Amino acid sequence: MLNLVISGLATGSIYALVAVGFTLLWQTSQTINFAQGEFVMLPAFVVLAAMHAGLPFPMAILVGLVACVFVLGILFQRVLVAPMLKHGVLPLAVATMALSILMRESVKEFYSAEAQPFPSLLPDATVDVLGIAVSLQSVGVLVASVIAVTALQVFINRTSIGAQMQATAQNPTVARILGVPVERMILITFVINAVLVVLASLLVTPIYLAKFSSGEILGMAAFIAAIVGGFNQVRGAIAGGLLLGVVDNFAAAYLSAQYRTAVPLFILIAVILFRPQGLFGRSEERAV
Amino acid sequence: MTPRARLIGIAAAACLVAILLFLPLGLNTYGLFILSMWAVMSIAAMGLNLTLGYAGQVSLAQGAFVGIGAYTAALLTINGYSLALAFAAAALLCFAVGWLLGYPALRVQHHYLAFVTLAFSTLAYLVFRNEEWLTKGIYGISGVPRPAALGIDLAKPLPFYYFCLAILAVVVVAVWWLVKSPWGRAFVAIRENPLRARSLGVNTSRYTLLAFAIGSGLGGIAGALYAPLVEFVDPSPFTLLLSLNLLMMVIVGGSGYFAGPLLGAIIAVLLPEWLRAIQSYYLILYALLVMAILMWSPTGILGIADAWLERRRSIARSRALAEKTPTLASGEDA
Amino acid sequence: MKFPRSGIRIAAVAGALLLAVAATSSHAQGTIKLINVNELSGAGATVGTNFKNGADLAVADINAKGGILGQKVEISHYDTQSNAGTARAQVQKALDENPYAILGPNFSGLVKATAPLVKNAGIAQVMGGEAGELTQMGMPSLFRTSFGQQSSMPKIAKYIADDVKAKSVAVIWVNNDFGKGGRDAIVKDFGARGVKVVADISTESGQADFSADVQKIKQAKPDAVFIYLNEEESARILREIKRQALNVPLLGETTLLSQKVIDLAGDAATGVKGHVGLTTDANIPLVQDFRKRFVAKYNYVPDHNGLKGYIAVYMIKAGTEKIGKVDRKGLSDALHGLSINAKAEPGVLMDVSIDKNGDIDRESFLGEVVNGKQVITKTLPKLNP
Amino acid sequence: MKPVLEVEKLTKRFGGITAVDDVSFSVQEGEILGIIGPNGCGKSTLFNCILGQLQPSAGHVHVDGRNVTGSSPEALNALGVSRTFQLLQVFAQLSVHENLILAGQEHQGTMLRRLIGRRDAGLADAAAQMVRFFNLQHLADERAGALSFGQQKLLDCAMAFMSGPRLVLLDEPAGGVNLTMLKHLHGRLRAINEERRSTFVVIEHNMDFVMSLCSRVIVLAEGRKLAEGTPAQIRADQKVIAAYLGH
Repeated sequence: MLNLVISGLATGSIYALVAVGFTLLWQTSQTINFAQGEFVMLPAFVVLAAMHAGLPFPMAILVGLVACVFVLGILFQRVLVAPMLKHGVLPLAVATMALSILMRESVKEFYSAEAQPFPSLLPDATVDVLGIAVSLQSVGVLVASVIAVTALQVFINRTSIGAQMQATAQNPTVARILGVPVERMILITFVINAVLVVLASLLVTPIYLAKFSSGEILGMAAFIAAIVGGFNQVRGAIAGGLLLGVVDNFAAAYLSAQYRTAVPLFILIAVILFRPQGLFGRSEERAV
Repeated sequence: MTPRARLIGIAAAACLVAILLFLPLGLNTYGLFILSMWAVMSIAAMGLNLTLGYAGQVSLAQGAFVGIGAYTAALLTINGYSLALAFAAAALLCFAVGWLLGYPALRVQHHYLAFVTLAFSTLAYLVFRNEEWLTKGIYGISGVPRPAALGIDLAKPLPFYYFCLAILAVVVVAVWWLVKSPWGRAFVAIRENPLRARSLGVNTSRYTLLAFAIGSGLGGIAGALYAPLVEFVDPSPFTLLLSLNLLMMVIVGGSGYFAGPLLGAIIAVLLPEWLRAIQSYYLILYALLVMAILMWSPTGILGIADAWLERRRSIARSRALAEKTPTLASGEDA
Repeated sequence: MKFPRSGIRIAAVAGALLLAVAATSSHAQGTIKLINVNELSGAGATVGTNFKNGADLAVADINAKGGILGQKVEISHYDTQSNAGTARAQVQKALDENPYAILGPNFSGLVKATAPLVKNAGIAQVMGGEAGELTQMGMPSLFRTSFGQQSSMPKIAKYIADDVKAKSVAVIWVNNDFGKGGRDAIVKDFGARGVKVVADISTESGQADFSADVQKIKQAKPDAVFIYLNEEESARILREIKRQALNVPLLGETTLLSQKVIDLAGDAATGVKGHVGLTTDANIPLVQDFRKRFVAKYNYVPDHNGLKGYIAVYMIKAGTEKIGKVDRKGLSDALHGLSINAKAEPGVLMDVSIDKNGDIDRESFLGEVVNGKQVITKTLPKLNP
Repeated sequence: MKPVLEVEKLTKRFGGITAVDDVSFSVQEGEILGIIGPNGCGKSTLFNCILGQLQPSAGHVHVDGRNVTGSSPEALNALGVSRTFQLLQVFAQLSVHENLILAGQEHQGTMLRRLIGRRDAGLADAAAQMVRFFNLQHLADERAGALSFGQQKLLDCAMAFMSGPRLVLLDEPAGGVNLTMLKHLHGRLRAINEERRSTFVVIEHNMDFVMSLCSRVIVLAEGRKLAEGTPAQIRADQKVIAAYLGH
């Protein structure tokens, strides 16, 4: 029971990390990133490639971080998102679908179709939590996610850049009038998203292995978590991610395993019907 | 439309029909299969275009409706019922499910419909896979027959291709009729400005549900055609991926343009065949191409043609306006 | 001149149609042409890519030694995208090119969807599917490269009942045609042997978190656990079982004991036992030699699907040499009832005989994971020696 | 004779703010009633409450003696209540002609008839007439979005009349329209009023427009009815002058 909760929280905190990035992109630039799962898949392969080239693990991580912030943050925003933003949500969403195919297939073709083991930052040991053996990695994932998300919250709520980002999210037009460099704020959001996915990648890949197709499931889970929690709220995405991780475990343990993936979807539908702003979100404030 | 312009339009349509009719004579079995598949996907995409392009409702469940249609048709024909009945049942069932699924669209803002349909899509897949008593589960239903229609044996690829083409033609005419009817006008009104539509007496709830249900019904028809075409129905083609692919077809072809889905289906079904020449890199190239098209013209390929025409027109119009504007209604005011 | 919008649009559709179709025309053939239609993208990409690489290696080997009956072999690969509709289209396309034989697919569902087409064309289809029913469909054109689940599952069920002496067992399987087929076969065999299935757990392909599933196994308190998952998932559940300190015999079939799983699972794989149909870990010089050359060429260790692809080509070679001429319609007949001796045809790696249904029979192994390596503990004889 | 529109003690509160406060008035058949008032006096809120786009907090609205308080916009339209919009709300992607047919089609036949019946719902002639009436005939086949602001305003008005309404509520029809166009609009509204005995309620800023068009005028200030009377009476009313000047 408790075991299910803890491992659910560990999985859920990964969903949360990815969902937070997802939410940030939606808030500041109305981008529905269907490639978010692939964004988590890619950094692991960059790190692996760097190690393959002979770099030690910490150096490889650094290379991965820099490369991914550049490609998944700056390049993604500048090349794909910025030019398409003014044409509405849908064409951009479809373009990110194409991007997800591109990333998956490229990794498969140019790296490997096989799953790859990935070195862990933490030793493969278990610790005792309330009499239950919990793997150090799960705890590590949970702790790292909590730290990252807390740091993000502090950044958003306590710094002037954070305040400007919030202004951009709430009303870009007014923000621009008030002198907020909206374009730069959007870019910063994308960079933050890139950092988050790199972190998620480093945390999740040692447990789940690196594979070109692994982004699909993770991306979908994060997507659902973001909606359940409230599409326009960072803390909603966190709660949604954690909830989803736990619910998924309980569904598998106590309901039908064949329909375990259906449970989050039922929650999703119920939330949309009865609380469309999300469990923890505020209602949409955009004018008709 | 001037008579001359109308003539060009008719000529172009005649060319298209001629190509579709006579092209297959020189094709091998595979070419026929691919063209038939194109017809199937075109029907499904036209349904989605009705929902999305005309009525402005984002659906990510079109693939699931194709699946429901395929299973309905497979189960009926394999138990000896006629293909005509299978088509009717598939269309009606999908219409009804679409109608029910459309209710959330009335309750919530429009991108939430996308999320509800996304969830439905995955749920439908799970039902296909898990309810073995009905769908034969993961093993799928093999040996779906290609029954005779109107006394013509459809078992061979060429007759079946013409059958697909005939169904596509019926759908094209029906959809054309629909979008040019007051219903189609009401769909567009809901997409453009629901508030104003309501003030003109347009029952937006009813029309929204109808648009969604009819679009879904067309998905069902596509599925009913898919089953005898492939002669095998299993859950794996009807994942969310198919819905996303259909969405891609509609958007890339040009959402809200009548011919958009036909073109989009070419890109999605036929183009990858062409790209196979470059072997395993074809999906990479395909993805790049889709992105390039959307970046160049977010309104899809037909949007490119339209923008070009619009430029020509606005030049012509301003010229014409300058000549014949009467005193009163010119009103080029503030 | 004023162009009507609709005219332009329709013309665009017509033009694109012509362009796309013009590109699908086939080209002529000269040598022995094999076409592998397999899962190169989508859910089966790993499986299909292994098969493809194995087949490519075999073709290269054969051509280096002068081909089949002096003719060069040429192989092309078409992608099913792990999707039945596409698979059918690709097989259709392959058949239009009049190949000598079809290789693949590997997913049983796709084999089922495509086999009638190949049967109608009257040529042989050497595939990688393992579902039991495939060879019961009355398809004289269809040949396996590995045991069907109807042959392998009784072996592992017997082992669990007689050697492990388990009275109750938990079965955990991946919910796709591979996993479901194996699950159905073994549950039937357990029933026949009086072994009680106390937990019957379906998992998703690509599933990452197995804590709930292991929890369920724990609650069921089985004497043994039978694990039938793909490689990554096998590795993940082994780790989870170790983490939750579940101490019961863990048994599997081929995949669970593969080196890939052992590498991915680390010491969590230690002690895993099971039946191994086809493995690059078998201590047979020919297999080891194959593995070495495969790794040299593709830079990774193949799984059994790599072996299947390799052997498939050699089965075709052996069948053709039996007829003594390149006869595409005659190949199926030649393969039925053919026994291929590895001494005479090293490419099949192990002695193999093909029965009238297209099922194959050869030696197989019982193995155990010891110190990060698969160790063969017993060689099981052919079913019908 | 029963009034066409009767508004009874209508009140609308948003949180602590009362936007419309206990407003009552009625409109007789064939009348043109003007509603004026300074910005933020509650005119638009009043309109939206009458038209079912907002739920009134208290009070009633009757059309032809029938209680329609809180009815949906489409239900009101079915009863013969039509409206125009302050901001441009024509269907930009449809042609002028199509906009007009759309505006009338829901009053023609059943749902089924609208699907399988005539594509123009039998309104092609009526639309052509309307186009001529508002002098838009040279633009009939243009996309509405390509029209100038003033032309779109005209189209908006024309659409309101396509269903042959008993009552038309016009929301600032003169706003942002140039003088020539204004005269034209004024004349057309007058003509329709006389020909069809249509009843109008007009919200407007433009005093001259209201005073010359309307037979009766209501002045709102801070959500309340400040004065009511003929244009001449209103012009002379000290309270009104104070309200406008004091603002």
